Amino acid sequence: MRKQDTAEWNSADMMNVAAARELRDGDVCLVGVGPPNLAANLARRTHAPNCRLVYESGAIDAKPRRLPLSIGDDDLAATATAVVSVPEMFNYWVGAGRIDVGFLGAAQIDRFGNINTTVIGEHSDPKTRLPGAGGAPEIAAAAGRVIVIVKQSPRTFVEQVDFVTSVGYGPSGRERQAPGAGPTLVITDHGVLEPDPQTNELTLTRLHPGVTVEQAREATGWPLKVADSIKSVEPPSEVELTALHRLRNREAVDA
Amino acid sequence: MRKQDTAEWNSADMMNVAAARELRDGDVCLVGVGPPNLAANLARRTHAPNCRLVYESGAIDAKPRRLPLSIGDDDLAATATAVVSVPEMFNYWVGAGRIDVGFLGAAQIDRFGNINTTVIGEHSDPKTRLPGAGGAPEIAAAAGRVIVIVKQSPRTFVEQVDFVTSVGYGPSGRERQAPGAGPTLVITDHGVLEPDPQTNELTLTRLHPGVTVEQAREATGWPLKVADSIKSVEPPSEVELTALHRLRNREAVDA
Amino acid sequence: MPSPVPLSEAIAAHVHDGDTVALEGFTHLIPFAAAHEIARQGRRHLTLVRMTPDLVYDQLIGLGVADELVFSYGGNPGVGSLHRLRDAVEKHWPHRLVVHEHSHAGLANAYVAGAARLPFAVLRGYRGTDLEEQRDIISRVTCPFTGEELAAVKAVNPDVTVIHAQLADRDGNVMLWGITGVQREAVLAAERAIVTVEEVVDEFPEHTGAVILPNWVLSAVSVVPGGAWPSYAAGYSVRDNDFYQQWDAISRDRTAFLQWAKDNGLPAAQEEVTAHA
Amino acid sequence: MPSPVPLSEAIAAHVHDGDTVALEGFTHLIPFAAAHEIARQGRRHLTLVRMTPDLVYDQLIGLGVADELVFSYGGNPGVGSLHRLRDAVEKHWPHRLVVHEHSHAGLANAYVAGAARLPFAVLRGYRGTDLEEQRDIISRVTCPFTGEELAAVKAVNPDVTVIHAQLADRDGNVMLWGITGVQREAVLAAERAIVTVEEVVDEFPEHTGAVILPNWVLSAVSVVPGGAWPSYAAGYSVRDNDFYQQWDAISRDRTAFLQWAKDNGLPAAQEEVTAHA
Repeated sequence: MRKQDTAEWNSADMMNVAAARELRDGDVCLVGVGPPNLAANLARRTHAPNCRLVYESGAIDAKPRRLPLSIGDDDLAATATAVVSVPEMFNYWVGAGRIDVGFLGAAQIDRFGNINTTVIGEHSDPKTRLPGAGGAPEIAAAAGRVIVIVKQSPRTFVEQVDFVTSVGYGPSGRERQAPGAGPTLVITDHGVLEPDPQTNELTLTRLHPGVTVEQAREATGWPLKVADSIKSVEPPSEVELTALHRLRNREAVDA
Repeated sequence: MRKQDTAEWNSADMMNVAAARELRDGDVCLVGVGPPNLAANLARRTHAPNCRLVYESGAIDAKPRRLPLSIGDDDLAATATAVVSVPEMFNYWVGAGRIDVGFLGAAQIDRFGNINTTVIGEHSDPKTRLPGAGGAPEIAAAAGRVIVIVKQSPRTFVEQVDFVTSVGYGPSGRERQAPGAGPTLVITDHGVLEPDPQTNELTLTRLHPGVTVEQAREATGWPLKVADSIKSVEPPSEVELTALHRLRNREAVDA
Repeated sequence: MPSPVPLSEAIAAHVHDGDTVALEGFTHLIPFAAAHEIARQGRRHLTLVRMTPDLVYDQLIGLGVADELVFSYGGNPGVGSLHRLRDAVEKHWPHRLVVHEHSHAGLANAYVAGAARLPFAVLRGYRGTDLEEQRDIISRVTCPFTGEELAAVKAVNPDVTVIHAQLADRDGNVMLWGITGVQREAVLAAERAIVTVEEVVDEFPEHTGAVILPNWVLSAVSVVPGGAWPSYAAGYSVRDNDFYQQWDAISRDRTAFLQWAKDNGLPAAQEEVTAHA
Repeated sequence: MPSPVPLSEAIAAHVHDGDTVALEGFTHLIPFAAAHEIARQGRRHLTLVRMTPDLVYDQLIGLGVADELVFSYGGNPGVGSLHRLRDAVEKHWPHRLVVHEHSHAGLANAYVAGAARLPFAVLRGYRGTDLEEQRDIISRVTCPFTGEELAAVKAVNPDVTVIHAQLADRDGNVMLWGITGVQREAVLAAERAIVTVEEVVDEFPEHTGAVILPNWVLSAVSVVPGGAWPSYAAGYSVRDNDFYQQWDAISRDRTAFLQWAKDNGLPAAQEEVTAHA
């Protein structure tokens, strides 16, 4: 248990709650497996009931009654306004720029928001074979804004990613050539990083309760840039925690 | 009434019957409006009950109970095995080469089977504006074999078409670059023309009953090549005529 | 998000002079009522896009609404010519109509590219045809893997697409079925989309082959029962084949056409001009 | 034209050593039973294509069926790694596995191109990623109208595609619904297609979003109720999430995996070799 953890919530809860808060009511949100799935469904059950969930399996406006265990759950198709084929999802919806917010995870991320989910080591002979790209490269390119959810550690926040699976702002922060705004937020178990408006370097702008700048620096594999006036993130509210725990327990709610 | 017309049938009937006979049971046949529609449905009601009718409106394996008046009739969708979108029809079915037989009409055709359905005169300032391409260019390119149904006259059978809407064998008969075999048969109210195996020049190989080679030559705007041993087409049978008249009267049959 | 609005409001808000407008529906679900409302409001200088201009564009062209036409098959299906289209192209009545023409495969893929917000689409087709001379909309690309040369069409992205559908639900999502043509792509390719529907229901029924469009890709939904007449809406009406026949006579003659326009309250650009100029 | 045949016959007739084989189904309708039959018949040197290898390819890879893998996301959804896939790539057990990897958008479009018998597809994607270094399958093309540079993917055309569907009718036409993924494209891109179905019915029900494949694009239909387990068939079964969890432990360990294979009558290439080589 980390320093900032309490009896009521831990750093993973804080990370999910912080991510959920970034969704606005009415946002069209592309949801992947894992933390994004939790965050998006949490938003829908708290402050953003009209947040529109799109799953790359083809479900548009899915209204899952329970937290789906995979992006291909029957509940998604059964509750969606429409279900389209996977090619249509990527061509007409993701690629066409109809997604307001895309969530991504990362095995490695660098200071310019470039993400690796492919391999540690050489691609042809990797030390660790990771799952690969999935929908990430095109979400990273085309979503209006991208929120990365990832635990902060020197192994994950690296000087240089072993493989660029999804482009943030490019090798030096200036190479991004894509319709979307890129990774506008990186939400970790320590706080929130945002690209510097001039250089696109990820900058620590908010800290979760109980976390220090020093801890965040230690969890980062490069000299971490810190905002002049760093903000504190509000701890999870009772309402948020209740909804989160119900989701995790896969309790059903009326859609 | 032409010379070969009888009380029982006329040259248009003969043309439709001759076209229908070319369909084999099991053929996947792309059907357009007009004579092709009549011929394909005639085949289905006579010798080729398992001929598979595909309409460019998206209906696959349509089994119309009455002769459809347009390629978008409800009866086509209601009786089809599947209805797909128009882009899918052209990309996955026509373009992909899944059509065995395509029927085409023509406002002008030249000796190498190149077809004009676009304009008489200049494209930018035409004397006569014709309907245009529709599905024809891709059917002409991709169907396994193409059957052209067109009444023969010097205005239609021309030395050079004003506009190439659909390619047969190209300007000199040797330029065809397409997956399908091209216009393997041109069925007219006079007889049947087939491309010469060496030169691809359309050659009169069969005459309808009562028509002479001389009449066919007179109805052709170029010196018509005639096969050494020209065959006679069998007149429409009682069964064929009955089915044809029922189709024209839009009588329903059990699909 | 669209709760139903009167058609006149939808057209006034979203269709402007000079717009590129696509009214789609392949024989089935042709949005005639919306087209007439566009004419009634006196829109001019439109670029009209449609695979099969059909009677709906023959009428708009005759009324002088369009300056340009993008299409792939301009006949009266099963009947013959579109006489107003021909008169505009051949005799420039009521004024000159510039045409950009595709094959069905070409225009369908131009919408596909538009829906994906890609600048072009690749297809097998056009090779050796004179349609390729329209190099601003039809070109070629080479496969980077095999070296094969293929046709390319420029994307179509209408300012506004209008379609007719069977149903909307209470949230303004829309459902159509039967022959669904290129409507999904035409709506998704457009900047704005207007849908007229037969009726509003609490819940959509099951229909194999149905297309559902979520409310957030639509600008307006209007309830217009019979809005596809003389075309049809599967489950609601049948095609008025007699009108398609009658149109041949009406449209063949400028005076008869202008009388038809007047009888239907549709202002014609040339109504003050001598009919047989 | 396919009247139902036993699955063993369908696999024996249509899946050969060295073939490129796609088993598709996106979480839903994964053709596990067909995969096991392929393994049971001892097929070797396959190139396996699938967007999400999932447990179905983890099993085949562990059994030594595949030499190459074309994929876009190789995880156990919601659980973690595919350990047999990792072991093959990282430690070459039971032998080296060559991977060709796409994004979802890339592989979906590779199937789209394959279904259209085009040599490549264009998409927005890949720009600036290291995936582009696989130049034999990912390249770029320039729009002939705008000059914009876009990604291109080489078409995928499997020798055989296998899917699981809910229904066949008496004529051997096939219907699937729910999440239909990329199955339509995977079937149409293939030289041959095999479908396992839950049951045969006289007439298809109405299902919005259903895909229907006519019998003449299929090589064989086999009736295999539960053929998607531990994945699911909407309307017939639910996903066995417990098995997906359990697989993590089974697959993590070579001995446990080989025991699982033995228990299920699936011959493993390495069963005679020391498990912890």
